[in-house]
Amino acid sequence: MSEANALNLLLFLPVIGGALLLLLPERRPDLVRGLSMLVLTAQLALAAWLYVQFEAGVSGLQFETRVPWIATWGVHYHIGLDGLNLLLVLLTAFLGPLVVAGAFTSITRDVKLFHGMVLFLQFTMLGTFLAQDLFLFYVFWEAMLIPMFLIIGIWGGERRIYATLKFFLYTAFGSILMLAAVVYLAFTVLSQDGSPSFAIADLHLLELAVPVQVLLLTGFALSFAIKVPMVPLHTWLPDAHVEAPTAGSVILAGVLLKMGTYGFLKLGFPLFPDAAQLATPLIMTLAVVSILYGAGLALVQDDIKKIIAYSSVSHLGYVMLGLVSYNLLGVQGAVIQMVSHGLVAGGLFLMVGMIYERCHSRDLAAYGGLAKLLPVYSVFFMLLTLAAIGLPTTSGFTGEFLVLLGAFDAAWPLFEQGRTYPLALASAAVLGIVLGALYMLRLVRRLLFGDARVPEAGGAELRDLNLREMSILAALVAAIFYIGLFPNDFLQKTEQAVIEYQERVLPARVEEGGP
Amino acid sequence: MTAMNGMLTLLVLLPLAGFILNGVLGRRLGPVFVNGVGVGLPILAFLTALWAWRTLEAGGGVPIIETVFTWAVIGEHVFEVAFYLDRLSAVMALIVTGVGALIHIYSIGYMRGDEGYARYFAYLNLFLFFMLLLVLGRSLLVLFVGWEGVGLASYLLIGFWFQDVTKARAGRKAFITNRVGDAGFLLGMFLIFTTVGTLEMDRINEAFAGGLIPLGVATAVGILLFIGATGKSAQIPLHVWLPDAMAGPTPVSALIHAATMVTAGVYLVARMSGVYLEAPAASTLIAAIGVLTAFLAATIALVQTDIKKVLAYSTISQLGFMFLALGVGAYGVAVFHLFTHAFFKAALFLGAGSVIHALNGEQDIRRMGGLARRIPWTFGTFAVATAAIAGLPPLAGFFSKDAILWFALASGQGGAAWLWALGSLTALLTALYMFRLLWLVFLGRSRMEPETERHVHESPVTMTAVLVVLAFFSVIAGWFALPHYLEPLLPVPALRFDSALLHWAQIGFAVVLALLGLAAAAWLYQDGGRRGDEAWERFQRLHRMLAGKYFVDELYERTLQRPWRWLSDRIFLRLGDRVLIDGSLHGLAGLARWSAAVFARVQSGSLHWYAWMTLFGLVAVLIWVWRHV
Amino acid sequence: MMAEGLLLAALPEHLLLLGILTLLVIDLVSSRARDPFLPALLTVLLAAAAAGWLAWAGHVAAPFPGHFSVGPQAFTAKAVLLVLTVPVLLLGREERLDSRFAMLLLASLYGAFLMLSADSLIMLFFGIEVLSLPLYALVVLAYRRPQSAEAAMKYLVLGGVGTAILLMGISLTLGATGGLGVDDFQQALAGDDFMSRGAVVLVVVAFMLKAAIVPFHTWAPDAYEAATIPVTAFMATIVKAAVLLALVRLFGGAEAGPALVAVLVVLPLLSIVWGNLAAMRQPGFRRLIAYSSIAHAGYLFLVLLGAPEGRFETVTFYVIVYGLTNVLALACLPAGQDWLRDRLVGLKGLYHRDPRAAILIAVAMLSLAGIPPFPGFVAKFLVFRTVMEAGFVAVAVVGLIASYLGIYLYLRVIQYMFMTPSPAHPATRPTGGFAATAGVLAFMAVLVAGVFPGWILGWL
Amino acid sequence: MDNTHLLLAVSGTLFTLGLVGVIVRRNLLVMLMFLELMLNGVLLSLAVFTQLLGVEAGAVLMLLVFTVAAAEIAIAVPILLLLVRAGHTLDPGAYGGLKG
Repeated sequence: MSEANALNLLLFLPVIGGALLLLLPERRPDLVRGLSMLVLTAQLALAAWLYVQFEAGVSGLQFETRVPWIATWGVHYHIGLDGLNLLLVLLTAFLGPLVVAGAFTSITRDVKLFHGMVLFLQFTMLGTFLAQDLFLFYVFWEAMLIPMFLIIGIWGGERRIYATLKFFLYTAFGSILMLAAVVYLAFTVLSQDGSPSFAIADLHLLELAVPVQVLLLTGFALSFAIKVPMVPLHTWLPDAHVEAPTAGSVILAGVLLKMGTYGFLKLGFPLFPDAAQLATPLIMTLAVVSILYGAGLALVQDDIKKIIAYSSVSHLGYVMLGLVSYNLLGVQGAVIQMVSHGLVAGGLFLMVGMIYERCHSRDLAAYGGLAKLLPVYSVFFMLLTLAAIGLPTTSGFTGEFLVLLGAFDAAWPLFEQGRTYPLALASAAVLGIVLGALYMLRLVRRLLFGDARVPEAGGAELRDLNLREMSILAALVAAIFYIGLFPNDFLQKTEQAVIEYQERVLPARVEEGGP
Repeated sequence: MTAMNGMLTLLVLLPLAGFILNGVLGRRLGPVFVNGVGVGLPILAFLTALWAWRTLEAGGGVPIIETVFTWAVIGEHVFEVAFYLDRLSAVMALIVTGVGALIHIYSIGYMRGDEGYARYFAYLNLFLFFMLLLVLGRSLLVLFVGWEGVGLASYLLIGFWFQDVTKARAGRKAFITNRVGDAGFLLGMFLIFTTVGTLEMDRINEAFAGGLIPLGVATAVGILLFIGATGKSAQIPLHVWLPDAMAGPTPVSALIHAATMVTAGVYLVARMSGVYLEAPAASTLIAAIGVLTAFLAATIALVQTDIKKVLAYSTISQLGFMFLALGVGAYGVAVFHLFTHAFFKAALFLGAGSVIHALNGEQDIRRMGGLARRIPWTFGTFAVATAAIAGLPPLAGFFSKDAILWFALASGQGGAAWLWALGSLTALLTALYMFRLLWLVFLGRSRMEPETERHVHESPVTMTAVLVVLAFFSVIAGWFALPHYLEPLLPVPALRFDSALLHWAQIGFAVVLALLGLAAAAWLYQDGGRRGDEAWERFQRLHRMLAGKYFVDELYERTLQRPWRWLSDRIFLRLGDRVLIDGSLHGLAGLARWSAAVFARVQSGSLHWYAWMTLFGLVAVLIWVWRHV
Repeated sequence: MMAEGLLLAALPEHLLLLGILTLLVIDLVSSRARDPFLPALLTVLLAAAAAGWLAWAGHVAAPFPGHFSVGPQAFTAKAVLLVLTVPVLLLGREERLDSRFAMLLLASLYGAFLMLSADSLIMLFFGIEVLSLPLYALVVLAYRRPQSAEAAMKYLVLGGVGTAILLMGISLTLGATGGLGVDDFQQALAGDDFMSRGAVVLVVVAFMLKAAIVPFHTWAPDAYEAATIPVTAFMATIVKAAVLLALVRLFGGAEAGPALVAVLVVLPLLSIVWGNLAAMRQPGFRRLIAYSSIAHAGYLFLVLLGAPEGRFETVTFYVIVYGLTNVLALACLPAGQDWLRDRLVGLKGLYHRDPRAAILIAVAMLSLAGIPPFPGFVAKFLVFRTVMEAGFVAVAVVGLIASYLGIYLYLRVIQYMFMTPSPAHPATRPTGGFAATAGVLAFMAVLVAGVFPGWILGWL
Repeated sequence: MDNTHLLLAVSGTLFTLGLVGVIVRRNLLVMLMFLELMLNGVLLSLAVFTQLLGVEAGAVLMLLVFTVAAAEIAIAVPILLLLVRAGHTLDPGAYGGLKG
């Protein structure tokens, strides 16, 4: 079972790193940065190795470890890789070193605490993805808020305290309702031998009455919807992004937002299939509304970070649409879109951070014609914009195309049965690609083109990207185009888990004489 | 289905290599390297296209299929990236690479000294790569990749001189309008995928031909794909971006916005002829929109004063003719007109470029005139091309446009008298506005400012040579019987009534119209357009309408952009985010703070009050417990 | 037989008594004031060892049948209280409190032990009184500040009212069931007639007053604020634990009747809301701890709704975790002039001045807020699981939402420490040696409870 | 049997009077006295039940209540002295420093 320990090592590497960090003297920030970079790069290497070792098409968990943690309740330290969390784990590990590298120059105060928090955040995020035990999932799910709260709160902008409190309390409220559902499940779920169990596998065998399912799903769905964020529950995102330091924004956009969608994929719909069926129209509507609402708001912002924040709302609307289509294409597209958004939004935030470091302003009106002043920066910015728009050959297109195709493919048979609503929604979602191009190209035109203008703080010595920054962005762009051109390998590895997800959610519909 | 090893892939990858080399190394290694790569590779691509065409003909026209790699396998759906060469795509490839190569050569002269020289050639090569991808792709997915790719290339090239905000904004307008079309295209693709199960175009045509697709679905697919085509080929209602696209360098306008990209829509409809044969309703719609666009664009072209705008509206009009042909089922004829149009429109645009180059940047035809003697070569080629487009025999335009008008009248699949009538009227207007251009620019008195007039000079040989070649092709292009050549692939529609007499009468009538246009133009615009202006005095309101391009841009601004911006700002942002959601949250937070203050005040510090609360609590509890005993 | 039976059964109590006597003798004999820390610590450790060993050995005895009996649960409870007293003594030593503090502390503990092994209501009443009276004196110990006398007076008067209510309850129990045993009270619990329902409610109200449940909580904020840090710690952790554990013992296997259930639902929920909200705007740290302890008392009272078997484990675990976290927070407060060190403003930018203390307080705050991965979450989970399992699903959901209200007040403390710049010349200096050791000990325990709650739960 | 009810009623009134007295009276000493009054009310009811049911434990408890009442006063008076030394008045209203 040696490889199982590999996964444990992957999970606990940041904790070990954090412990070592304590030993380093506060006066030597370069050592601290070096160590955390080392730890996260090692983690990336391990994650890549695990990804390669992961066999496609094999159902059930791989690299599984199950050890009793709180015996009396039947809670186990149970982690494992399956198709659903494989890509997200790889994404988290991939973004880790980039975030730290991106923060070399921007974080100068309390460097040790910052890197400690980044490592702790990495640990909790990976824990949430890997957890196969409901209680363990919840512990990691809420523990994730603490480092993020501190990162935004300590190194953020002027209104950081308002932003970080709003972020924490917003997400915590969702989690409280989820906790109520988890507590209820705590004593209703029985494993084979009758003792109470939290294993998600046991949860799947659960037969609950529909009204109970609806209540529980509401608890879970609210918490996940806040995290996604879906439209009515999204107002924490712009504030959190605007006030967070670059590294915070990248992690927030890159990984934290995927928690919500992963939650739906792993726990939300499969646990309560009947309730999921009932909720599908609502969630599908909210998903499409998120796409259009996010695109609309991104168009009228003047703060660059807010534009990208609202674009995240729009992009994750696609993911939700894919998940709710319960169509193999749609869900696979959703998984790819999650990874793609992580890379694209992460990259864009890194770039905003780079320009903020140089010119200390995020106001779009203060900028212009950067293509003349910073050519290399502009090329990378254009490439990332293309991915954000979902131009073919980029990962954005792969995600959006499969999601829209899946949504349409799922909606068409219903249309033939006379229910036109899903088809209307799927078509409205396609409109999203136009709106997406609208706000992104407006941002590019105002930032890169037109007469060269830089906020007075920029000063004369405006130098283009240095090697470190270029290598970060090059890694991201390479990944984006790799997923854009050769997504098949990723799709094969996640297919089996997605099929199981579909079987768990769809049988309910088959009984009603579905397609 | 002979699969030659990598010939098509090589053809597609050559321009891509050009883009990468110029993009990365171009700036450092100077213009010579850029010319070598930027022009050399397209020429090589043209030769490869010729070689591919020859192998195709050697194989008896059997389509060549080359699978490159599997993009994705999801469940039983397989998405493959494969190239498909049959006679139609061979013709298109030859046009793209041929005209493309010529325009690259032309660009050497036109763009000399521009500081974005390497970047320009990189983008042009990128465009060729995506266009070839579009033309040679087997599945609609690969076609769509090329489709959006050329959209990107046109965005980059229109906004090439990005310092000028209006040019950048024109680029964005082009991309957004194309994207609207692409949305329709996507829906069409999804519908096909859901009903047919595959995206490979040849299998789709077979499925539709097999008749197992219901009429409703066929019509829907037809219309949706046509929406994509209108976006790309600038038909009403998505034609607004093409005139603004003139902001790009002139060779770009020639290559992308005349010869190749805008014809992608025509290629798509021609390629998916199987669908449209099954969807008569969609075909009539295409015919109607085609002829309508042709007519309206022609009317606008009459009053334009910018040389490139005239040609832009002329392109829209000619594309209208092509869609008219497609609408009545004459797919081969449409491609034939596309073929001839590529040459003479490229010649016209490059000619205009040469004129602008000569007058270093002047584009307003009211400040030109009398250039014939000063730039003879340009005048000669421009005249030939003008004659061709006007449809004077024996030039190219005459053959293709006449065939279109004939089928518009006589085609069994939707041919109608009013289509022919409007088409003929447009042909007249075409001749009128083209010869007006010829007269105002080259003949009559010189209306140039003194200092521009002083150093008017003929363009360098690299430019004029290309003009001559294109002019030559504008002459002979008509003689290739392309519709017959594409016969097996694109069926010629059965005729409603087969009378040779009517056919000849129609041809004669078309020639008369062309000559009439020539004469009217000559008469009106002889001495600097004085009589023309007087003519327009009487139709003051009509003139304002035409000059304002039917105010379509303003219509879109008021009905689409402003409401969306208002909705996003007022409703979503101010009302939705700030008032409803955040407002209620701050309200809750305020409520919590207020109640905290209340609870704190209850702790008043006085022992009496504490004791009183204890009594109150005790009494309340006792009452509750003893309430129903 | 009689003697060593008595000796063994009440060993912790005897050791405490011995401790008090030695302190008394030292005080009388020596001329100048000797430091009471070592003998007191020794007594507590010895008693803790004894109680722990007896609990582990599963020793059961009833030296005074019908009045005083001990069992594994009683010994575990006593062991827990003693373990929690160790850091309090450390804090006492830090403040250089004299032998009166130590003696009163041990006496109060003695009363708590009586309550925990009471079989009759007389012993219970006697235990509560011995627990409470030293407390009034302890609060006054900080007499250098006038408010402490005022707070002690308030505490005393309301405590007296509480005792009167308890006695009235006991007499009504006597009237209703004809006996003064704990089992008679449990019988009254089930009874539905006028007198038994009155008796039960009065006793419960008395306990609510001792545990500071709304609306009987009014003495708590003032008493907590006026007392010195060790006494506040003692009141917040050990006294609350003793009261709740005694109540669990008093309720034993009986389920609360329908009338009482309403009281046991409404008032605790009210306390959670009241405590969490009122604490939001408190300028003083100890007053914040007071309101937070009112809220946590609310959680503990909700446990009484649960099934009788699970109650003892849940309350004990909760009490351990709550006690440790409170002590951890109070131990790491920066040293300085007693009145000033309490101000939240004094905590501004603490991370930059004393990173270790800031992190420890932050951990305590997050655990009190019930945020995983800290033990507070496991405790909160346990409470609401027992409540929900007993069928009170709605109550549990409302309770959870009420607990959500309490997150902001703990975040505010973290915000002061980490996110606001440190004032130019801070009035406080980092914590002294003994308090720091108390902090570290508590932190270790909190970490163990957080990472391996299973051990403690399994052992209970 | 009715006189037990009477006596219980008396003890109840004594008890409530005691609590009301604590609330109303402006003098701390008198408040302590009213505390005693409450305890006397309880003693009365205890006496009634002990005599009625013949349970000796009741009597033991009554004795215990005396001692505890005495102890309580023993602690209350010094605290009162401390308070008065600082505030120079017996009126509890003056001692409202701790609030909020």
